[in-house]
Amino acid sequence: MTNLTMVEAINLALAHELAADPNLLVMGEDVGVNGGVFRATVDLRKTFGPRRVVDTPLAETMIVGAAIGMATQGLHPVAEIQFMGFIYPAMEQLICHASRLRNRTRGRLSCPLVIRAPFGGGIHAPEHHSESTEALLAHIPGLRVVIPSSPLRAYRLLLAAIRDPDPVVFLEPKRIYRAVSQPVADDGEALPLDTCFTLREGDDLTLISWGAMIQETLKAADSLKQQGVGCEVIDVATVSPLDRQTLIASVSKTGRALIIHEAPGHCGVGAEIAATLQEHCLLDLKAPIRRVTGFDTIMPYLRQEMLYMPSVERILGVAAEVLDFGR
Amino acid sequence: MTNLTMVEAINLALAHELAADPNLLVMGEDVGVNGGVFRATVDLRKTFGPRRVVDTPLAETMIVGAAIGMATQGLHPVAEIQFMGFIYPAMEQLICHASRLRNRTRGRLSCPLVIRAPFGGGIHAPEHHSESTEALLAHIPGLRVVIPSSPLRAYRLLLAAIRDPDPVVFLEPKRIYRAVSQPVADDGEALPLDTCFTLREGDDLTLISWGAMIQETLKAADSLKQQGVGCEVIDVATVSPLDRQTLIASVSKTGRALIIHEAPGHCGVGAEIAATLQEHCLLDLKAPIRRVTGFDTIMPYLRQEMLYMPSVERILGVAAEVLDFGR
Amino acid sequence: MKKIYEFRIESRRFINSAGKVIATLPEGYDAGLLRQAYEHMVLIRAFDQKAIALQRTGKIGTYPSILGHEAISIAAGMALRKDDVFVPYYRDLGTQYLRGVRLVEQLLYWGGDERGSCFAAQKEDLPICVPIATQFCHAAGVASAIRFRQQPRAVLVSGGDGSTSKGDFLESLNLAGAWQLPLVFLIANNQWAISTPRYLQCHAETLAQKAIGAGIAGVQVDGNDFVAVHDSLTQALEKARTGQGPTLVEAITYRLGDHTTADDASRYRSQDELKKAWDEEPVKRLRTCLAHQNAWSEAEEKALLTRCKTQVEQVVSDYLNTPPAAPTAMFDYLYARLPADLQPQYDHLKAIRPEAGHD
Amino acid sequence: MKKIYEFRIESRRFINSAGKVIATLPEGYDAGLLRQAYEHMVLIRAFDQKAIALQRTGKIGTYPSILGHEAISIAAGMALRKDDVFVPYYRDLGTQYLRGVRLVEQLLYWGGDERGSCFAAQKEDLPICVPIATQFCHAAGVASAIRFRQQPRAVLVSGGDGSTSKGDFLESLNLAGAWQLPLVFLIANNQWAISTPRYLQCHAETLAQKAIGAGIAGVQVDGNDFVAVHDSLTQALEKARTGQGPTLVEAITYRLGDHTTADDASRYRSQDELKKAWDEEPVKRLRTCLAHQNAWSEAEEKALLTRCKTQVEQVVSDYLNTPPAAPTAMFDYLYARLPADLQPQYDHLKAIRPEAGHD
Ligand SMILES: Cc1ncc(C[n+]2csc(CCOP(=O)(O)OP(=O)(O)O)c2C)c(N)n1
Ligand SMILES: Cc1ncc(C[n+]2csc(CCOP(=O)(O)OP(=O)(O)O)c2C)c(N)n1
Ligand SMILES: [Mg+2]
Ligand SMILES: [Mg+2]
Repeated sequence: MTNLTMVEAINLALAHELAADPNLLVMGEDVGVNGGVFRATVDLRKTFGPRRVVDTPLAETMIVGAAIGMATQGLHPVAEIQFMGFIYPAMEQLICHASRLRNRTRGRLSCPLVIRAPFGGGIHAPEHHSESTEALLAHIPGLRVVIPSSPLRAYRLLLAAIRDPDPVVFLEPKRIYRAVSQPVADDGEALPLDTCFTLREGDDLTLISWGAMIQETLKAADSLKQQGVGCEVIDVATVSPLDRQTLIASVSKTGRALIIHEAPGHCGVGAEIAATLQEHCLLDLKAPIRRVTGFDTIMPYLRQEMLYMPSVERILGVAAEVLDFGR
Repeated sequence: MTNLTMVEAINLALAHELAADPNLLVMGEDVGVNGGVFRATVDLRKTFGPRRVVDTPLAETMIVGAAIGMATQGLHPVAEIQFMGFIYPAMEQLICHASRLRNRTRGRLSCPLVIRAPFGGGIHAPEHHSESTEALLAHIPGLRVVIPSSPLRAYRLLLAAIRDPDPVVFLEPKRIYRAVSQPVADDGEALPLDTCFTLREGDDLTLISWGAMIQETLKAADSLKQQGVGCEVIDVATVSPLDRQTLIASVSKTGRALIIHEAPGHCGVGAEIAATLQEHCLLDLKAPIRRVTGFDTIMPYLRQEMLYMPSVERILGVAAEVLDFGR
Repeated sequence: MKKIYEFRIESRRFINSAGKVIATLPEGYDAGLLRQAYEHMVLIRAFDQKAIALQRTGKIGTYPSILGHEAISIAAGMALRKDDVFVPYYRDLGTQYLRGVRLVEQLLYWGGDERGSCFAAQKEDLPICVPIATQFCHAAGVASAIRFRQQPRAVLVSGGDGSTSKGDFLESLNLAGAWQLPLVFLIANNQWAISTPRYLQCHAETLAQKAIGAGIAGVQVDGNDFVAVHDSLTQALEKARTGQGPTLVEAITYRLGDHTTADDASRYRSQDELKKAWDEEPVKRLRTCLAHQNAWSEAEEKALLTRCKTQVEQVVSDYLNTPPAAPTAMFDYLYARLPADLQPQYDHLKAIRPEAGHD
Repeated sequence: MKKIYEFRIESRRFINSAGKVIATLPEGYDAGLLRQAYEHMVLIRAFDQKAIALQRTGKIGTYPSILGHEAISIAAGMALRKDDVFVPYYRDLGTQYLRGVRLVEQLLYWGGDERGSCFAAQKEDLPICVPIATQFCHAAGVASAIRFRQQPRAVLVSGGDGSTSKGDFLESLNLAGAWQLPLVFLIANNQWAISTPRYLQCHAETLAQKAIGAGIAGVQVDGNDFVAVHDSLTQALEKARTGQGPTLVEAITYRLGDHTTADDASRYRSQDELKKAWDEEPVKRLRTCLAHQNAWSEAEEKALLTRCKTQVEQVVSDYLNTPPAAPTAMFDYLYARLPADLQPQYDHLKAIRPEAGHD
């Protein structure tokens, strides 16, 4: 079993399904000969040919709209949007069609497609290449929004996304595309699409996050452990539909919760989680549920981007306040 | 002082500023000769001419993008998007440019424009004509999102939006365009852009809403009053930036809060408000903060749309649970 | 040093507004075919008028009349093969009817019932599309799937003159050219986009010439001339089926009614213009043409109108007798399987259904 | 009956790849003007190479080389008047330089510092635009404002071959036609959109012909021929200033470098193709042309290169000596006034600044 990075695991999952599913095709800008600007689709065109791995003209509205049309014919397009910052031209197609086609036709037609997009900051990229706007997608009924945080979960969640009969937006935390690697077997095993993953168990504080921020969250959990604080670390993984039960169960136990995400806090996914937790765990809460997020401003250019994103220090600072609350 | 409906008050505010500000122009699909599909711009073209009141080709991306270009030249475009369901082609321009131009140029250029769009359900319109996706806009740093709930506030908030030096999305609850009328003086007085409005004072329960849902909220407050429950009713009015202080002060007092909005609950603006309130009022809370919202599904066609939207009965049902909590 | 590239757009018409044949008809346009077309056109006009009446009496919601689009709408339906795919916009009543979409489904759709897009007798065609121009991208996708499978089928997608100003129309046109898709674009140029006249929409002499920028074929036809529309679409669709690439067909007509029942066109256009447009209208034109050939009689007209009336009445009563959908239907088709996270909302809706049902 | 509409697109070139004048030059293109253009082109190429080096050593972030775009970029800058407005994309170094955007501002921008778009010496031009084709809409808006005020000014907006596939380009082109805006579209067709070749982008013979669908003028020019680009832009801009409508200019060149420093073009294109493209490149072509006229000497070349080197070194040291911006700058320009709701976040950032500053 070889060690793979997340981007390699994604490539492996795409290759696995291209081989398994004759109706699957990979499409997008520069996904073919070039193998994707992050190499996520590297060699797929060589292996599966230009019919299955297709370079498109530069038009995101059309990429997603055409994928929808393909899906109505029983194809399973996996379309790449080069960066999440360029998904906005496709919002109309995602909101008005991908998410609605099954409902609109009472099941006569459906939309089994996947939109892949690298997202998040920290790679010192130019403007618009560092966004985390998963909240915009999570608010759209009928879509699934999935975010892996490790190579193995990337492989298994992408398989699940591709096999799911409904439209899935698969957001890839590009900051950790190559940061971590782990053994990934090409066993074709998929994970369920709407469950959180509990990465650490603990009784004192629940740390909730997803995507690349899982790295900082785990580091924070480590140093809290050294202070004798037991953290339960939960990777939300599917921000919509959300697995509320796992989150509620954990916070009912710990009584303290901290939500960490890169996106701006205002109307971010963290707000939904905090709102849900206080509704269901109020009597168990020993402290307010807090959020450590990107600031409510434009993600700065590379010189200051790390200042914008939650750091281990910021997480620990707020964690201390949560732990000290009422003491 | 004449009684005006909300749509008349909006027309009055536009006329007032067209007369006062030579750099202001009104643009959009069918806003000119036709006076807008809801008559919000009726007679403006007659009064101010085709140079100031401009019919555009059918292209929302371009409408907002061109408005941005105009704004960089010191014009003050007030662009109408015919229905909020058709604003999505402009998301890229709103997210990547309108909200960022000032920040991107460190203040060298700015974007003093207003995007008006009728929103919300309940008028038995066709598909896509009944959306409430204010949460998508509220999550964008650099934008202001303003929602009036009465003719007078519509007049004064629209004046404020037009005079504001930054981009404002002004969402008009079309269900109450003509439902209520009240005296509105054309005095050119604007309201502040980031404060909530407390419509009723009360000590037992805070009801928080905005837009058309203020109607159901007030009805619910009435019938709760007859049961001896004093409701504080707050019209959020500016969902971004948010006036958290007013909300926090009220809930610290009442200890009970209910948030009502038409949009789906998942990742809606209600989530942000609930998350904020529990963070700041936890020790004062006598019950979980609850939300009464549209269901997390596609807004049904007209036959069932009222079933989708929060009704007075649903509000009262949840209010009872909040009031009985822990009793 | 100069190099010159040249392009041409043809505008075609066979039957003039007086019903006179002014160019030799292509093969096959005998009285039989024209009578068939005429009968379809009369039926959908009858249905269209009834639908407007139903809206006025609150039996359906906002409705967009196809008055003036009958030739385009029926020609498209007749030019398509059963195994082609049609991607409509919201003013395609006739085409959808000939594709097997039942008229009662039209009333359900405009009456605010999602079941109107179930299409019991039409599995592949897309449902009515409301967001302008978005359907063109879907059509490009359907055509890509057909090319992917190398099937001898074509896709027809339609839109209005206004829709040609929106980016996704042009992105789809460009993709159709780049990928040589089996796709025909039909633009029903009825001179108005709600209150926006054609000339404010675009400075080009024709909309057909938008094809040039995508490197595909474009042609303009008289949209009130059934033969011109049918012949051009038949050729374009055959080209598409046989791998000879996409075509853009602009059909010139006039929107004789209001934009929808929610609109009042008298606010923005003159009675004169409307009167002139009526002289061009497609139904009378085809009837006169048939009459000139002694292929249509007063008696036949009478009989046809009665047949249409009964058929439409039947549709209306079927519509009015359709039992309402279950409230929970709003969850039943959101995902293939209801996610656990939504179960509580589903249950809540079921619980409150009785009292909230009054609408 | 048929009516035919005809359209033509002209392709223009004056100086061939051997530096030979193959068509009589328009008036005014004397050695003086060409020398000036040449010196600008050499300077920005020198700066471009330095910028790439700075990226390699981590002194700036991802950077898009303009190698091959020098003639287009400088011709555009020289054709514009001071009071015109330029709306750039991200590969317009030369034009921005001639518009008064300081080279140090370019390094700040690509070095990840927002102050690079302050443009101390250029108040109206728009900043570099990253989301493809969105800038065309802004340019249409700027041109609308100029028309609104009836000013004798023009707007120039630029984009790449790939940008012509995106809807907003075509929506803007259409608006420019419909409103007869004082706007010139400059498409730098360098044959590649990252790894996507021109022919996969669009089936049309030229990109200039996209103008036809909007009913505006379109022309194709040799983008490696300074005279062809400059003359066509000068004419188009004058047309715009004098109310004679918009123009689309397609300038054919080749992206001689990688897409950006993050790209490796050898993955997707052949050395052959690249070698051939080098034979067409604009700087050498103009130098040879001047040499043929005995208007440029080896000595002058040497002196120029030294001047450029010193100027660029100065820019680099200015850049490296620019003090960092305050962390709170990320809030200072979000709104005209910081909303009360954001004050706590501002204060928090100020408080954590020291420890979080390490980046
Ligand atoms: C994206 C979008 N913007 C606006 C609207 C509102 N709208 C509905 S129909 C219409 C005019 C369309 O005109 P045209 O394309 O000519 O078709 P026609 O109705 O004339 O057949 C408009 C603006 C919409 N449905 N979608
Ligand atoms: C909307 C959008 N989609 C994708 C990208 C990523 N991207 C950056 S440059 C580029 C290619 C642009 O090619 P072209 O327009 O020919 O300009 P060139 O870089 O060749 O000068 C792409 C796809 C982007 N910046 N914006
Ligand atoms: Mg029309
Ligand atoms: Mg290019």
